[in-house]
This record gives sequence, structure tokens and C-alpha cells, in this order.
Amino acid sequence: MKILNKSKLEEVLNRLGENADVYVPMSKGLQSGFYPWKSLEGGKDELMLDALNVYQPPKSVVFPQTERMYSLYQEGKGLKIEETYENDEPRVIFGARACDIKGIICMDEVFLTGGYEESFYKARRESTTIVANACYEPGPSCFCAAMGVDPLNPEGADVIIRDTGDAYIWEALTEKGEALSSTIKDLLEEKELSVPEAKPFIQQVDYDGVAEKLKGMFEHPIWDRTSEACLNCGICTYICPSCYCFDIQVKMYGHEGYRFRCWDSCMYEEYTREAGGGNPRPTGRERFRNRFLHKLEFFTERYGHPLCTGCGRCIVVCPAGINITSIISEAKEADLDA
Amino acid sequence: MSVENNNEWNPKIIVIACNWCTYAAADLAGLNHYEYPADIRIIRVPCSGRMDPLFMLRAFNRGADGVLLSGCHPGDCHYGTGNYYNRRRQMMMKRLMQFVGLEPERYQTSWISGAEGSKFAETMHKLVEDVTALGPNRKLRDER
Amino acid sequence: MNDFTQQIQDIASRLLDNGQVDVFIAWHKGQQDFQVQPYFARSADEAQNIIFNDYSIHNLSNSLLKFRDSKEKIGIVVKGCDSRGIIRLLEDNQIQRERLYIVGICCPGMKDPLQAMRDELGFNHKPESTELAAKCNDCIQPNPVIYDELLGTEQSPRVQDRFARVKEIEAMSADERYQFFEETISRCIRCYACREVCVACDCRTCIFDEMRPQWVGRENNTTDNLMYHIVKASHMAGRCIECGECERVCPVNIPLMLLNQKVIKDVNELFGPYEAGMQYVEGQKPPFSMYEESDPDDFL
Amino acid sequence: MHDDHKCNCEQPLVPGIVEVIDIKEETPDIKSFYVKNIDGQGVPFNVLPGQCAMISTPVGEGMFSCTWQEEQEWLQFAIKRVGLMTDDLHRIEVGQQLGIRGPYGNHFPIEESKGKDMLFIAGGIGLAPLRSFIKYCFKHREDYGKIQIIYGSRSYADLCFKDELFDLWPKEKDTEVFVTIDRPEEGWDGEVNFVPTYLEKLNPDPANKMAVTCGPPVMIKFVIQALEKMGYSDEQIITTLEMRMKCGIGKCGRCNIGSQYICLDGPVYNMVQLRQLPPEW
Repeated sequence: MKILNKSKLEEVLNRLGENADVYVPMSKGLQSGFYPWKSLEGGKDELMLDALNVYQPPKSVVFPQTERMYSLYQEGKGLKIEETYENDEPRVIFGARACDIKGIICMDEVFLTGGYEESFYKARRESTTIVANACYEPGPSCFCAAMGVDPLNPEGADVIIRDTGDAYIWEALTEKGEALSSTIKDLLEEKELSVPEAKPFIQQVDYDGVAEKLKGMFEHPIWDRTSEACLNCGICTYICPSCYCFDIQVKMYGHEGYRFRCWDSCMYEEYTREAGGGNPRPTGRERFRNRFLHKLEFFTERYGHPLCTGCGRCIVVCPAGINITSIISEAKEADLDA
Repeated sequence: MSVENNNEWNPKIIVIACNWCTYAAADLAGLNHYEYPADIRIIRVPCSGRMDPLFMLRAFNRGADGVLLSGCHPGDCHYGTGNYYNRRRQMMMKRLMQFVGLEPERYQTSWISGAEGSKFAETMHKLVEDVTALGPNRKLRDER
Repeated sequence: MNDFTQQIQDIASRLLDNGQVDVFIAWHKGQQDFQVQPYFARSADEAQNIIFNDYSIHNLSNSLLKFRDSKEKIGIVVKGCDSRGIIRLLEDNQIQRERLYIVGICCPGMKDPLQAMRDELGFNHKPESTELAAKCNDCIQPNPVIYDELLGTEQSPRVQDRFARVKEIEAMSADERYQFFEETISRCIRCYACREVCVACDCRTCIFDEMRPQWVGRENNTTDNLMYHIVKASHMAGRCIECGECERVCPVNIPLMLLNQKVIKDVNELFGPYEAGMQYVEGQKPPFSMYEESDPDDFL
Repeated sequence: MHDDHKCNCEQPLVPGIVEVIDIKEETPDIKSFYVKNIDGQGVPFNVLPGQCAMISTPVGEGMFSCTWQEEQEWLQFAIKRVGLMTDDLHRIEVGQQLGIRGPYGNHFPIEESKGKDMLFIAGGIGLAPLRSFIKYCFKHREDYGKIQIIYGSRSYADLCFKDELFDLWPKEKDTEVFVTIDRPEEGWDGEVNFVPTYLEKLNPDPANKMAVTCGPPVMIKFVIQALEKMGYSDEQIITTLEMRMKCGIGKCGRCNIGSQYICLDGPVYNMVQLRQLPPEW
């Protein structure tokens, strides 16, 4: 098997960085996320490949928070679109966990199926190579396996690395992965190492049958209670590896400008407010319900698996301590006649 | 914009003027043929009480190099008290803007009454001079 | 702390039982000790779920906004800083004093559940200190300023100079300051948690949700983010009660209280001592809803 | 309910450009816009009755129902002034170029309705989408049975498409048009009633009939109740839903009702389908 010795890691990242933007898990001051390897400042920033995960998922590599779509130019009564900004620069996501890659797969399904291929996402996605970091030790808030994610063999990875202590076992899984491996083949060694042993999950979550059951729970009183503490901020949606809702807006400077899209959150009142002023989801309760039903029921109905990948980030960041696993178990245990 | 295409840079300055005093002063300045620089663009609002700090922020955001808010002298407000409320807001806002790094000369406030046509012209001269000395503003400006 | 738990449970059961309140707002435990969550007890039975521990840090006064249109009578637990939030809401006529039964706690300082999450759940390389939450180290008012019942013994403020950070920034040059804010604020992901968690942000329609006209762009870039934070800070003028929740919940650790404290410092210097929500006097107005003819106008 | 009438452009979020060739004032706050390709040759895409398109000006984008017509010489949109973007639209003049992308969504059940009597019930601007279907029925007159149109608005001035309503449609073969306004006014000697009440008063027989309704949400709600009372089955009741939309292609998330995206899977639903959805419409 191919081995990447950790002493060669920097060299590998530098090499990969010659042809692509390489995004690695990194802590920068008080925040952590997937940032360009090139932006690492010694002494200040730190590579976080061996941490369980980072605060911000790699979602923004393929689906940036703000993305310009096209320019607009107005002249008299004429309207022109002069340029579209599709970005297909090659990029590598290095060291993503299975949950985060599953988030990208969810976005693939949304943006690339259903009759329309969204071209801006497609350009970024097709030029992205994913190097997955297999997870052998789930953290206390991890529950990916319960959501149908295999932390040891991430679906959607082009290359997989397995941490054995001093070295990573390197395995290319796709053509893209092979191509990536070939650029660093002189830095890989041939050696047999044993795969680490997987530790059990600490958090027990049972999602079986929940999607089906939630179908009958739209008006269930569970939503009154669970949504009470929710502040309707957008943290959970913005740090979620799979939340993909976006808004399309325009900026004009006199006669020229551009239209862009940016992340949006179903938690905001403005999200579904109609031009005439009506809003089908006027209070926090409806928005809260829609978010969890979308994650746990609607998406499963449409695409066959939940929109939650069990990364546990929303549990970590929620200012009100709302825990999606509690909501899953409450739904599981709920009395339908209540 | 045409101003930017000139080789020589001219500042873009927004003057937010109250209808009853400063705007009248601008009229008077015109009537009396007092000259003042052409780099200013006046936005008329009903009262200094209407001068939301957002106007100033938005102006910088959209490319202004300097902003002046101007209204009636304290005690002379057409509506009685608008400028008193505005005065508090401006005092706070100016310090906040300096705190985030804006040069104080870029964001000015003054009282100009309807009879002070010459003061209006002088203020504009001074304003354009101050802002020109600082050069183009990049702070808070949108990346187009 | 367990002491407080029992006391609060007793008070809540009593009030709910005899119908003095319809809902009692406190905390309950999540899956782990540090996963404490705001809790709305509606019966004496439910009151038994209430806990108060090291991590009961949330400013519950913000939850009162959910009840501003209802007639329900509400019991609520507040610490020193939170109680100032209640005065803020009373001043803004968002809630009526008669509807409230306030249980005050002299606050010994709290730990930050979000910090604990990061430390315990593997999202941090090096666990940070597990001492008091940062905001509690800046505390100027640990004892409730409004209450119907008081628990615990008086605590003393923990902060030496609460404007120390502000003064540090003030000492920089204009360009250095701009660079500092550009750097910190460009991190913002505009999740609006700082707004939603703020008790002083009680507008029904926020200016940032307003689309007609849209004053602040939704693009996530430095200037739009700066616009957001400057406008927010200016709206906080005379309103911020220094509970520090905005800074605590920020997922990218922007020092938000720096802007708020700058404004507090200036308002105090310019318009005479004013601390938002320190004392409830009916009809009293916040500093930007009033003026003095003698206010300074040395504008630079 | 997908069909071949679908945008297959490579960049579904980037609009094409069309030119406004005519603007007609329907009511004080509704205007009809006729658009064509900028080279004057035809339209950017063909639509089926009920389908929508995303129109954009430099101010914003908005989803509007297209009016179907057989010749496909132009596309017509009847647009009410309600918000920022429609405000901007109402200020433009003939010759103005607009962005357009589409067509989006499903269409009215033109096939399934063949051989049946048609009952159209509309309120206010809700006539605009139904008009597509009505025009389609007239064009293929032999395929459909008796046609009844019930339409109401706040006042006479607010009635859309007056020439068709009062002159053209009543002259069509085997067609009845019933018009009502909400409040009595001088010079109006017709019906004064709300649409659902008028519907109950007319009491059209459900036998072999399709009832298609569109209008303000409360009107739809009461029309559906009235139809049920009159004995219409769920399969016979068709309506269109409305949610805020941004992308139009089922990606941006906001227009969902349950697992359905109104922009992609809707806007046309019959009651059988609606009963499967969470009651959020």
C-alpha cells in the first residue's frame, strides 16, 4: 500500500498547491475551518488534520457564501449581460471528514439533479478533488453513522487517507484521485501498515423510521416545545455542511452592476416573506419546524437520505443549546395522538 | 463615472442638507454668485432630524470621499428640536467612525443657517480642501 | 449552585401552582452537563426539570420578546446583567412590569457552554481555559437591579477597567484601526446570531431585513460586513446592557463588545453618566431619545 | 408532471434578454407586458398554460405566470404592482429590454381535462394564469365541453382583461361568463358578491366537470370549501400555489411545501395532491 509519511505532509501540500488551491482544516486565531494552505501563517495558524473536525465545513469551497453570477449593464432601454463568472479553477479539499463530504454529496444531488444542472456549482464541483480523512474515533457529538454515513469509507472521496500515527495510508479511489496521486508519487512510499481500529460511537441516535413518522407530525405539539428556546439566528444553517439554501440579489452602481447569490437561512423571517408582505412562515416556530422537517423528512422523501450528516456542528454552536439528536429522539418517541 | 476617468482626481463629496437652512444657504450662495467647488453633490432632506447615520455610511459605501451633514443652528430648527436629536447622534457616530479608522475630516458636520450663503461657500471650500488633502477614500468602499 | 437549582424549582412550582405565572423561564439540562438550554416551564411538574449550574449563562430576558404580544404572566430568572435587559425592555414598552415575576440571582460568574462544547467535543486543538466565561470577567453588575425575590449573596464586580480594550484600539492610528476592524470583521459570516441573541435588538422588522430600500447589502464582503457592524453598534448606542451575549455566541469570535463599549464610553463622556438598564424609572428615556440644549457640539 | 417545455440552457440561472413590444394597462395596478426576442424573431421559449418565467430588471427578479398563446409570437405577462421589482417594471416603457429565464414549473392538466366541462373561478390577478388555460380551451374548443368562468374583483376598475371578459369570451360557443365585484358602485348593475358566495349561488353542477381556481389565498380556501360542499371530488379541483421564489429551478430552497418545490413541481396541483402536503399553503 501507498504511505504518506507525516514528515512529508508539508511537501505534499506544497506540491498539490502548485496546480490547485488546496484547502486544509486549519485553525486561524480563534476560528477554524477549511482555509487555503497558502494562507497558513507559521506561529499563528495551525494545521488541524488530527483534530476531530473544524468549526466551518468545506462547503464554501464548492459553494461560497457569496458568488458573483453575472454582470449587468444598462444603456438606455437596453440591458446586457456582459460576463458570467463561472469559476472552474482547480482546487483540492484535503483532509475532509466523511460527514463533510456527505454534505457535498447532498449539494450535488440538489444542484446537479432534478432536471437542472446549476452551472456555477457545477463548474466549482467538477474542478474539485476531495482527499478524505477517515475517522476512527468519533467525538462526543458525532452521529454520522446514524445518518447513513460511513466514517471509515467516505462516499464521494477521490482519495482517502487513514491516520496510523506517524504516517497516512494513501489510497486513490477515482480517476481524479489517481491523477492527484500521480503528481506526488515520488513523495509516497510503498509499505504495509495496519489500519487503525475504529472506536464506537459515544452518542446513540436512532433515525430509523423517523422520516416516515415525521410525515404525520407536521401539526404535532412537539414543535411548540422544541422551538421555544430557538433564537432564529442562522448559525446552524451557516456552519452546516449540507445546508444549501441561497438568495439571489443584485448590486447596481448607476447603470452597471452584478447579480450574485449568497447563502440564505430558513431561520430568517425575510426568507419566505412575499413581495406583497404575506409570509407563510411568520413565526420562529414555523421556521424551526421547516428546518428540521427539511433535514429529516422532506429531503429524505426527495433524495432518499436525510440532509443531516451527523457532524454535530449545530449542536456545538447553537447559542440556545438546541440539539438535533434530541429532536430525532423526541420525534422517535413522540406519541402521535398527543 | 466621468470623474474617475479624468487623469486628475477630484473628490466626490456628498452634502446632506436640511431643507430649511443649509439648502436655503446653498440657494443664497448661488444667488449671490459665491463660488464653491463643483465636487459636491447636495442631497436635500426635510430636517437634520432625518439624517440617519445610514445615509453617511451608504455614501462612503458607494464611493464618496467625504460627507458633510448640515442643518440649522441649535435652537433654530424649523421643527423645533430635530437638530438637537441629530447633534447627539452625530457626536456619537463621528467618534464611532473614527474608532473604526475613518479620518475625521472625511465626515463632517456643521450648522449653516439660511442667511449664511457665504458660510456655505466657505464650508464647501474647506471641506473640499480637507478631503483633497487626504486623497481618495478606500475605507468602507464597496469592492465593485 | 445546586442550592439555587432547588430554590428556583421551589419558587417556580409555587408560582405555577398558585397561578401567579403561566410560564416560568429558566434553564434545563441537555445531554451533557454543559449543554444547558433555556427552558419554559408551564406546570409545577415541568418546574422539576429546571436547573441552575455553572453553565446557566444565557441572558433569558431576550426570551421575553417572544411574549410581548401575549397576555401570559411570566416568571423569569435573571442574573445581574440579564436584569438590566429587563429594564431595557420595560423602558422600550416591550413588556409590562405587572406581568413579570423576577427571581434575581447574585451571579458568581458563569462558564461558557459554547466554550465547553468546543473544548469537550473535539473542535478545538488545544482546549482553552475552563475558568469563567470571558464576558463574566468583564462583569460590572453581578447583582440584579430589578427583582421580586433575590437569591444568593451580593457579589462584587470583577472588571478592573472595562474600557481597557477600547483604549488600546484608540491608541492606534486611523489606518491601523481600520486594518484591525477589516481583519476581524471580514470573518463575519452574517449569521445574525449577535442580533438575535441581543435583548436590546427588539425591533419587529430589523433594518437588515428591510428590502425596500435595502440599506445594507447581503454580500459577505468586508464592506457590507462593516456596514452591518457599524450600523448595529450605532443602534446599540444607549441600549447595550453589556451582557456580552453577542460576543459569546459569535461563531467566528469577532470582538463585538469592543464596538459597543466604545459607544458606551463616548455616551458617558459626552452626555453625562448613562448606563443602560441600571435603574428603572418610569418614563425615563434612553440618551438618544432626548437631548439637552447644553449638549456638546465640538464635532471633531 | 414534467414535460418537454423546459429550459435546457447551460446556465439556468443566467437570464436571456427580451424586449418589451407593448404594454397595456389592465387596471390601475396591473399592466400586461408583451415581450419578444430582441431580434424581433419570436420568443425565447414556448410555454404551456400555467407555466411561469422569471423576469428580471436591474432591480430584481420575479416569477410570473406566462399567458399561453398558440402562435407563440410573443409572451405576455400580466403583472400587478406589489413590491420593489414590480414597481420598477410598472415604470418601464415599450422598447425596454428585460431579462427572462424559464419556462418553469408544471402546467394545467390540458390532457386530463379533455372531454370535460370546465369551470374557471378567479379573483383579482388570479385570472392571469387561468386565462392561459381559458385561451387554450377556446383554441381547442372541440376538445372541451361547456365553459363557465366566474371572476371577481374589488371594483369594476380592478377587473383585468375587460375586453375579453365582456366582449370576446361571452361570444364564444357554449360559454358563460359571470363577473362580480366586492362592493356596489355607481354604473355597475351586475353581481355584487364575493367570489366564493357567488359560486355557491350559481351552484354549477359537478357532473363531468373540472374546476380550476386561482386568486388570493383566502379566496382559494373558501372556493375549495364551496366546491366540496357542492359535491366536487378532490380530483375535480385544481388550483395553483404561490410561495416566494428566487431560483425557479428547485435549488434555492425557499418555495418548499413539504418535499415539493412549488417552482419546479408546482404551481398547479389538484386537491388529491394538496392533501398529501403539509397544510402550509
